[in-house]
Amino acid sequence: MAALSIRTLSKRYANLEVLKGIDLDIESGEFTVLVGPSGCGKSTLLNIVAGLDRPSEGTVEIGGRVVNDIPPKDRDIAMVFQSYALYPSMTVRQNITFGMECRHVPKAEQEKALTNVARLLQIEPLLDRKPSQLSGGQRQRVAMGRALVRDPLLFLFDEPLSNLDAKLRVEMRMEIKRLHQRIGATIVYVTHDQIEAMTMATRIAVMHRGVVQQFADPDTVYRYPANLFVARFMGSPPMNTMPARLEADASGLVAVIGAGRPDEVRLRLQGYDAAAPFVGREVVFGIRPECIAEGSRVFSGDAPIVVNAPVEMVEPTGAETIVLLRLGGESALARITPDIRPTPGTPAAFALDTRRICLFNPETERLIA
Amino acid sequence: MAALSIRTLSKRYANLEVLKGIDLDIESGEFTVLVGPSGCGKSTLLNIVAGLDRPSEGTVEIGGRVVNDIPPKDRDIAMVFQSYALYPSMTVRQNITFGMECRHVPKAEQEKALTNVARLLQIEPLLDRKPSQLSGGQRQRVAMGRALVRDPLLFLFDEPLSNLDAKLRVEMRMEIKRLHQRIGATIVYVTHDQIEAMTMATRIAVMHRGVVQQFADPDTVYRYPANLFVARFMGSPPMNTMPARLEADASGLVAVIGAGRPDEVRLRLQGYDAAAPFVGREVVFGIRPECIAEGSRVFSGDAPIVVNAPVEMVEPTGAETIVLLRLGGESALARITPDIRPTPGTPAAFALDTRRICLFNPETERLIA
Amino acid sequence: MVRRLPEYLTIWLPLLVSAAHLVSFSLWTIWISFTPSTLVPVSGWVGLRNYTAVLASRNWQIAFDNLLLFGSAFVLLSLVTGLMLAILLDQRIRGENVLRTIFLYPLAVSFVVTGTVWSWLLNPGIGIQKLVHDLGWTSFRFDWLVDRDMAIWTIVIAAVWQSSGFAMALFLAGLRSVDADIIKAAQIDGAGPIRIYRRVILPTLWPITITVVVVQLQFAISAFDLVRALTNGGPGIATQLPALVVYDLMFQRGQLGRGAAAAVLMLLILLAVLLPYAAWRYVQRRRSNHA
Amino acid sequence: RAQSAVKPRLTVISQWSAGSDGAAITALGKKFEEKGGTWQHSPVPGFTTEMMNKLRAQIIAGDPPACSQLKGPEIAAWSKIAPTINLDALVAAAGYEKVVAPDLARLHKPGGKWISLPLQIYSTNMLFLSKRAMDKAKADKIPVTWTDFNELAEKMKAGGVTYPIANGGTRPDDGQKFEASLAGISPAAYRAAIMNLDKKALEGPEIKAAFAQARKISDWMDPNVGAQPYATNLKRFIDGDMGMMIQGGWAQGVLRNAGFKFDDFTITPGPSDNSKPVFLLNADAFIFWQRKEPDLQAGQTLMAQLVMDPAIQTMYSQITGSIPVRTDVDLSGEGWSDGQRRTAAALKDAVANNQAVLSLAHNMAQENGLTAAMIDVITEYVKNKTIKPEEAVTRLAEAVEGAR
Amino acid sequence: MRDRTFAPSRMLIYLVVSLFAAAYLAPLAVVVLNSLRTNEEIAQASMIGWPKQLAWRNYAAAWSGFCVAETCAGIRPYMLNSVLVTIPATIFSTILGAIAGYAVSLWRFRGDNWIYGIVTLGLFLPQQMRLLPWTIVLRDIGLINTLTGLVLIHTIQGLSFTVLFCRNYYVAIPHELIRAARIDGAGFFRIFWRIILPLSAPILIVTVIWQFTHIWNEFLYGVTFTTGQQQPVTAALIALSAAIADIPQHGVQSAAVIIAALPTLLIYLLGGRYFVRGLTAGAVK
Ligand SMILES: Nc1ncnc2c1ncn2[C@@H]1O[C@H](COP(=O)(O)OP(=O)(O)OP(=O)(O)O)[C@@H](O)[C@H]1O
Ligand SMILES: Nc1ncnc2c1ncn2[C@@H]1O[C@H](COP(=O)(O)OP(=O)(O)OP(=O)(O)O)[C@@H](O)[C@H]1O
Ligand SMILES: [Mg+2]
Ligand SMILES: [Mg+2]
Repeated sequence: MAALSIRTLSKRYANLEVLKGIDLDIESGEFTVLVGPSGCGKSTLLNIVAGLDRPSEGTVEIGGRVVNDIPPKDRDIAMVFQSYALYPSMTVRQNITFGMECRHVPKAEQEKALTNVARLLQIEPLLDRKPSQLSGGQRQRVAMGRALVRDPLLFLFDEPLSNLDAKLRVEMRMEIKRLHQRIGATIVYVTHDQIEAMTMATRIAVMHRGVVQQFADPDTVYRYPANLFVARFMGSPPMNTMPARLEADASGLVAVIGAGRPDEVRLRLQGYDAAAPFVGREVVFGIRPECIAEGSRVFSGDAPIVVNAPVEMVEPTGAETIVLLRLGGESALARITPDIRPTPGTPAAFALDTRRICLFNPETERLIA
Repeated sequence: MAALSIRTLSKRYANLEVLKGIDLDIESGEFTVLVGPSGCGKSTLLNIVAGLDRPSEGTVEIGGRVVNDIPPKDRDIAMVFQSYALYPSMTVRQNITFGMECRHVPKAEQEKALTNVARLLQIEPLLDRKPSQLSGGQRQRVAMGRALVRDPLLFLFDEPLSNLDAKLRVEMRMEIKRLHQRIGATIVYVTHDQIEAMTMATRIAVMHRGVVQQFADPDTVYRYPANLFVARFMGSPPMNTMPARLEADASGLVAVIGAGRPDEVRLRLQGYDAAAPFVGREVVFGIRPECIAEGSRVFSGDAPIVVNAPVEMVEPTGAETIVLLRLGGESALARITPDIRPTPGTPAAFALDTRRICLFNPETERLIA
Repeated sequence: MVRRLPEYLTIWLPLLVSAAHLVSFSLWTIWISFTPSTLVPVSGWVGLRNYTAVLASRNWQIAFDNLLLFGSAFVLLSLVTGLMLAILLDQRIRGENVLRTIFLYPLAVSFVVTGTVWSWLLNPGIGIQKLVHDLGWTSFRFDWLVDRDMAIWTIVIAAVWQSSGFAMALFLAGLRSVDADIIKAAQIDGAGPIRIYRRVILPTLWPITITVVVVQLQFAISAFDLVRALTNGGPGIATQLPALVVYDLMFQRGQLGRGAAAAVLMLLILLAVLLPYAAWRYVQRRRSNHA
Repeated sequence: RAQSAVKPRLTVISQWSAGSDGAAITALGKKFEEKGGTWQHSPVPGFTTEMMNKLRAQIIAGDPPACSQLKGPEIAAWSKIAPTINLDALVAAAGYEKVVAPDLARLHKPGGKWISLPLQIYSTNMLFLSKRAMDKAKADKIPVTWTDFNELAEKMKAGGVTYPIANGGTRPDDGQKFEASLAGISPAAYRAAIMNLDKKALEGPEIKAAFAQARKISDWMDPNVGAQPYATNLKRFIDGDMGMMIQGGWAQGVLRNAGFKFDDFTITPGPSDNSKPVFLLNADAFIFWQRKEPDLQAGQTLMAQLVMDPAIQTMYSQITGSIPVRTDVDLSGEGWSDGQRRTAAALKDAVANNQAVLSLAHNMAQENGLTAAMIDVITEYVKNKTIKPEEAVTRLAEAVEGAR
Repeated sequence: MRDRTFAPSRMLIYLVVSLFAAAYLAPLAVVVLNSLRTNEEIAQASMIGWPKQLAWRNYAAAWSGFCVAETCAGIRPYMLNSVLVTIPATIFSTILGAIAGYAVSLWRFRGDNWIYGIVTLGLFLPQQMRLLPWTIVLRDIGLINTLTGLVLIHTIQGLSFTVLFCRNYYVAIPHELIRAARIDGAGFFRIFWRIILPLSAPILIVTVIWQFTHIWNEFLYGVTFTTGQQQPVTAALIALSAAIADIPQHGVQSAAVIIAALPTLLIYLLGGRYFVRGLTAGAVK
């Protein structure tokens, strides 16, 4: 059963169309992540699902029931906000039980639910503090507790981690994921951090300008981005994209970067037969930084493809070295092992993993293969 | 010549000791990054160097001159603030020239300096806007411009990028780095983002609780963290640290993780002779996630060390897969190739790079080897 | 909907009642201004006669001139005084709390009392001038209250005394909310305290200044009790103000129609102040939405 | 009638809240209660305007007081906006009409029916002379004409009286300076110009002369007086630091309440160029509003009887310093002052010579709107010495035109 | 800037501030001194002077002695009247203003901006103009000459101020808080009561101070819409000062002024600090 179905949903503010015909079907137990750049309409969509905002057109179904005219409290949802939105004047305990109090849940039951959630989130010692006396991570946990105590059909999370520092964010990310695995809830999770999206989601909906660009599982989104926007949005550093010419010779397709230049790069492609119609035409060639490595790296059993390319800048991050190089005159980033530090200004050998490149139609920007 | 020397500098607020005897010598042309968790005293130190705050004890020398009693404007410094601190009522042009105006620089010269800086930072089209009409990245550039136009002995940056979104932050990071290479200025740069520290610094000072824990070049800090704090602070995901027993057999040292357990892991160590005195004792064993990889990874010419370990959780980020595993009963994170997705709950083979592990004294928490 | 009736009533009723009373009272006054009402409201139509009578009267002309002078002098002086006090208090001085209370307490005093007390102080026969004379300096003159050219300034003095604390409070709040980093940046840029205030801090106080100006202007336009207690429009009719004229016509002279016309004229003056302000707010909001 | 069945009750609005006015009306209330009534007085402190606001509010609310303070032409004006009661029977029963000055009676029976009753009379142009100032000036002649007055003032000034005139600077006070001047110069011109608003008379030479005299008066005053009430000057007046005061008879009550002795000053009718006293009439009165309640109606009857009662008028005037409305009250007894006797005599004389006129400054001559418009001109003239008398004449005429 | 270094300039600051403080305190000082001088003393010297001997009886007279017409009870009964009007009107206008401000800022409904705009315009509508309409209204609802009527007037007129300030304060409260509460199932009033009200202390202090002083000091409506013994303290003060036909009683008058101003002065003394703070939150938008 679909836990959440969104049908041709649109939202206009005055003359600004924020959401344009969104269609989504989310199965029960799924962890759906909505990603997209700031202002693309993620929060708006979530608010409409929660009933905090009304759609201009379209319907929202939760658990098979159209909820367009049902107020938020009766939609059987729980929501966690970016700012946590903890009630500042209440203790943690009151924050968590407030919803039950509103729904007139008997005291004893409230107490039981509170104890369970507090144990689950390990916030027992904090119950009598005010939100102002909590650290960021603790606040985040309390906000989660407020949602969990409800046991709803659907959890909605609006960038719940973006106010945390990097370290805490990683920890909380794992915790939420573990929680999902444990309680098996249906979750819609908004973020603009694509690492969060990749690691947490069972399916990702990439949004841009009020339109869902791609809705698929993380691997598909990463490996087969539906279009250039998705390709460039997912991954950090982002996918290297550059114009290339598609040629064909006896043994198959060849992508030529910087065709005609003395340093042109010719890459033999295997398994990209879908691109055959583009032979002889310009395409956009995409390759992720982790598919360009030091020359000695072995990507697969096959003979490695190694090119010589000039190095422009080197950024060692400790765990790896990021290299800015020129492929056939086009800039590209490579992620190489931290042991190696090529000298800027000189050429070096790089291994390319051509099994995982993407080709896009330069006009429609859609994935060819 | 030392561009900046800080001697036994302390700062107390009421009964709170924020800085405890800081000693730093920064050479001319260096890009020094101060990192440390929030509240460790980074901004306080910078403010004291700038003359915006007075030290409780100790001296500050800039360009060989003790500046304790010299007001900020005469210290020949420029500063960029986290909030940018642009004058909201002035245009970009006025923001940049305000300092020169205060120093009574002739109009013509002001104009020249302005033109140079604007070109360098590519903000010419923005000169007549007010800060409120700029995007985050543009504001950041203007703040830089205000500092650059001064051509001071010393640049101070207080978390200049932390208000930017991830994408922009990466771009600006590169830009600042390029700028440093171009103008060769002496820079003290505060951040709590260790990736920024690693990629930009010529030397990093890691601060914690008002004390400089380590002051060294990025590679040293990463490879040989002076103590457990530095080890855990630098790197994301952080270094895995776990108790281990150090033993010695005929061919050298062996670290035993989870000693006595059925799944104990024995790792032969080479080149860690400094640890010899600890044989037979407990140490803290540290290994970075990127030194644990899929079983087929070849880290060096030597025979690879491969262990079988149960997998607890798998987080594919697209560019790689992060695996939570158990080494001799202790949790550890591994970064493996994105192609491989071990199944949680089952054991898998992992290659370990034992050339780059760290051993710490569990009492002093200092690096042994 | 019925379920939410109590909540609608609580939200709407007070607001509606309040709005309705304002609208209907204004309309009523406008209507009266076109009737021949004298002691009590009556119906009838006299066209613009009440308006022409008011506009032609010396009282109104003097009142209008006075309003221009008093309004601008009072607003300017209370602005300057308030700002200066705020800046002084912003210097982290000792006893700030006490001082702030001293500058604020006149707000607690009724206009009638303020007017009366200042009339004592300013009256040359019994106040400051007499005190100085009694101290021996007999050529000292401070007789503005009885000088028809200067009397309006006594109202300015009393009004500034009474309400500059409000401006001070707002400005102080504004100064306190200036980002400390901006001041640090200016220090590094080499600006001295005066330049920092003039170039960096004060320009950020614009919105507050506008608020203060509007509030004080509103006070100036409707100033009534204070003037009545201090000069009652005198000497002669030298310190007439529109609010006094309205009251006088409506209630003292029993010329309700004319009084209403004067009141409508006063409303028009108010609108002349408020409309630009509203426009400014609108532009401001538009701009911040676009940023 | 069931008059005995109900306890008379009276609701009263007045502005008399303090001082001798307050004391007098309180005493009246006591009498009312002694006669078995319930006295419900609402003093409205402040200016007359507030009292009228209150009255207006009550009338609009359909709940007028049974009785309220009101005076002069306002009685006629206000009687049009709410029903009043007809007091003719009571007045006739008391034989009151015979003993009231005809001009005054006319004001209180607009439309020919008595609806209000005057309570006490003041002359607004009595001349108060300070004994000590007279001594300083070495003068013993009481001034009769304006020439006498002006000479005396000069003498006083020469004799060391700092300010020969002790008047105040309120609007009515300024009005009194002018009306006393004009009435003293020509009662006929006063009647024509001020009471009848005759256009020619308004621009006549007497008006100009009156303005000129008013200017002289103000020139002899302490410039620091400003808008202060005359009462501020009383001490200096008694001390001989100030010499003369053109004031209503009420000043006598005030002087007495302030503890000064009658020996310290003389009261005489204001200057009159034809040497016969001119009396500027100012009378306080009560108007009776129609009420349905029997107890209020009984109260009104009782009140009317009290107000007309010579004993009550005697009591009242002795407290405030006025003279009784009834011309048949004997003022020779204890409790009356020379000033009051002289005032009463002056009234008699003035009535006989047709020199009793209604005061402009105290709202007896015209309705408030007109009065205020005229006083505007006068007070501005008094305070602004750059305005020439001729100019003031024009302005006065214009103001009358504008206010009509 | 805000440091404590350069001494001479700081001396100057203290000097200027002290001068201003003296100027601001002068009128109060004069009144206090006069309240301790006898009427004769004031009449003979100037209004400004040191008491020869402390005339405490001025206070006795002011509090319970002097007469307003036939009632000789000083200002005491009038103080009580003022309290009876001021406190309920302050409470009602504050509470209703807070609810309305909350509704306007956080619940957005059709036409709210218009209603809100009109209500705040009320700040600018002259009092004198509203006197007669109020008379008619009070007549029609039968509240003329009652303290209840005055409470009603002050409540409705006070809304202009309280709604404006509360609304400006509430717009700064994150909307997410309301959203969270709505999802938790809380309704309009529960959200107000449990979440908004506990956060409102600063602005409520401002509105309470403002309303209290304004209503306490009001005169025109006070004398027009009450009768006899119900009049507010301002009426008694005027009675005392407007006895034009008498020797001024400056001593008693001063004592009465002090007593009558005590509640408002106290409220500023105690709340002044919060006043500035709340004003920041409420006004600077
Ligand atoms: N009440 C509103 N009135 C007008 N425009 C609005 C309103 N709320 C949101 N918008 C606009 O709708 C667009 C989408 O907003 P939304 O908050 O959904 O973005 P988002 O994807 O959540 O962004 P972020 O990542 O920054 O939170 C934005 O351009 C925003 O300006
Ligand atoms: N004026 C002050 N009075 C008292 N304590 C202060 C003051 N300024 C800073 N501190 C304290 O000093 C400590 C260090 O502050 P500092 O701002 O230097 O930290 P930081 O390292 O810059 O942190 P962040 O990364 O959050 O900017 C903090 O605990 C802070 O609370
Ligand atoms: Mg959002
Ligand atoms: Mg900091």
